Amino acid sequence: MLQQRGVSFGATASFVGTMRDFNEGDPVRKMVLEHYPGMTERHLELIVETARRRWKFLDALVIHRTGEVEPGDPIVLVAVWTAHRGAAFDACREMIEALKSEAPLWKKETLDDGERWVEKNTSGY
Amino acid sequence: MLQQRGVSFGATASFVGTMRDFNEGDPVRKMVLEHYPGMTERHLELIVETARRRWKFLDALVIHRTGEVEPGDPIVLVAVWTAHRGAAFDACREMIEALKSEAPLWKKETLDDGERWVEKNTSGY
Amino acid sequence: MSIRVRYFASLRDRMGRVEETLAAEGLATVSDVWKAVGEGKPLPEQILCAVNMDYADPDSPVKDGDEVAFFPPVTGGQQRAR
Amino acid sequence: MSIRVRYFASLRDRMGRVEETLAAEGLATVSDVWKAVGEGKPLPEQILCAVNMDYADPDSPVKDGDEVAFFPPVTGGQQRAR
Repeated sequence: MLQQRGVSFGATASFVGTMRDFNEGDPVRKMVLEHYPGMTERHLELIVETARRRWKFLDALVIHRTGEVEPGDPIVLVAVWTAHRGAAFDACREMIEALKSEAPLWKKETLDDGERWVEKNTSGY
Repeated sequence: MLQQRGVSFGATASFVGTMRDFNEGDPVRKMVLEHYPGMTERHLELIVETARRRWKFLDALVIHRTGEVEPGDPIVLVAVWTAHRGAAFDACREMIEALKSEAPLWKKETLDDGERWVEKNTSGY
Repeated sequence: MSIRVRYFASLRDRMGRVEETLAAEGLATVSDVWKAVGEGKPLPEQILCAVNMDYADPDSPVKDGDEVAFFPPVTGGQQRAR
Repeated sequence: MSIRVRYFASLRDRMGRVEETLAAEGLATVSDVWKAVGEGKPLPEQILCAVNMDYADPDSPVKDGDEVAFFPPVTGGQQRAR
């Protein structure tokens, strides 16, 4: 796919967030990703549009999984195609940060002894 | 492949640099990527090792194409797998910058009216 | 003549319902809607709200036909790394 | 009893040869090697050098059996975006 996006871009930066098998000190067996149908999609598009205006990149893709996931499963993909690599890195990073703080998505973890909602998000690092 | 790297990492950042069809105002038909067999490989490994010590990432991959390439072809891939996304982005970016300044690789472009060596590299943005 | 109210994630569990429909009379703001469904208590600061799928404030106006949603802080993206 | 000298990219074109082998006698540093192959001129500042595939300086020592390389600034990675 990367090679079919024309020849005016020179840089592709991408990020994949993957489900880990540990959180807050507890082993996590699986997870359910809940979203708000309609609002979530709109906000993912808004994140792309905001970044596009800021960085003038050529193309971007944001995909977020919903429903049940298991450790090792990819949860989120952000990919950016630009002419310059600085813009690709900056836009990709900004978009994943925006997604985490703005997109209506919630995680419920299944532990060995029950379920729990993830209550807050990591702020980045 | 991303999904088979275990469940202790949560972040994958990658960068692909692609051949563009324009450089310094001229259309570029194709390009030859020359390397110094032995020294180039050693320096790509050194870039990975340096970043691994600095960021403690779990895994990284650097691939650079050599020989003849055409517009749209990927030239370089840097991929980093880590627990935290901040480290993944930082390491990926640092590695591509290091590659551009340190790895013995040279480009010769074929233009409409002849060939030319690319004389200097973009410093980033 | 009605306002649809939806709940998500842990708040849905706490409310014990997915959605409900209120008569619009007397509901001028998001805050009014919350008071109507939340036993008169003020909207907790950490609860987010949306009107017609856009983020809103407690003071945001609501009108007949609107969809109002309440939910906890979002936790999408990469899993917390700890 | 010899030192292998290699050239890359535009410098190879300018030298008109890919590599050559010099007798090691009298060659103590990279700079000496360059003078031997470059008609006695000093090593241009923009030319990079390596000894046994590690980056080196003009003052770096060389010895019998070493491989010395000279090449222009590297231009790998993503193509210049302009």
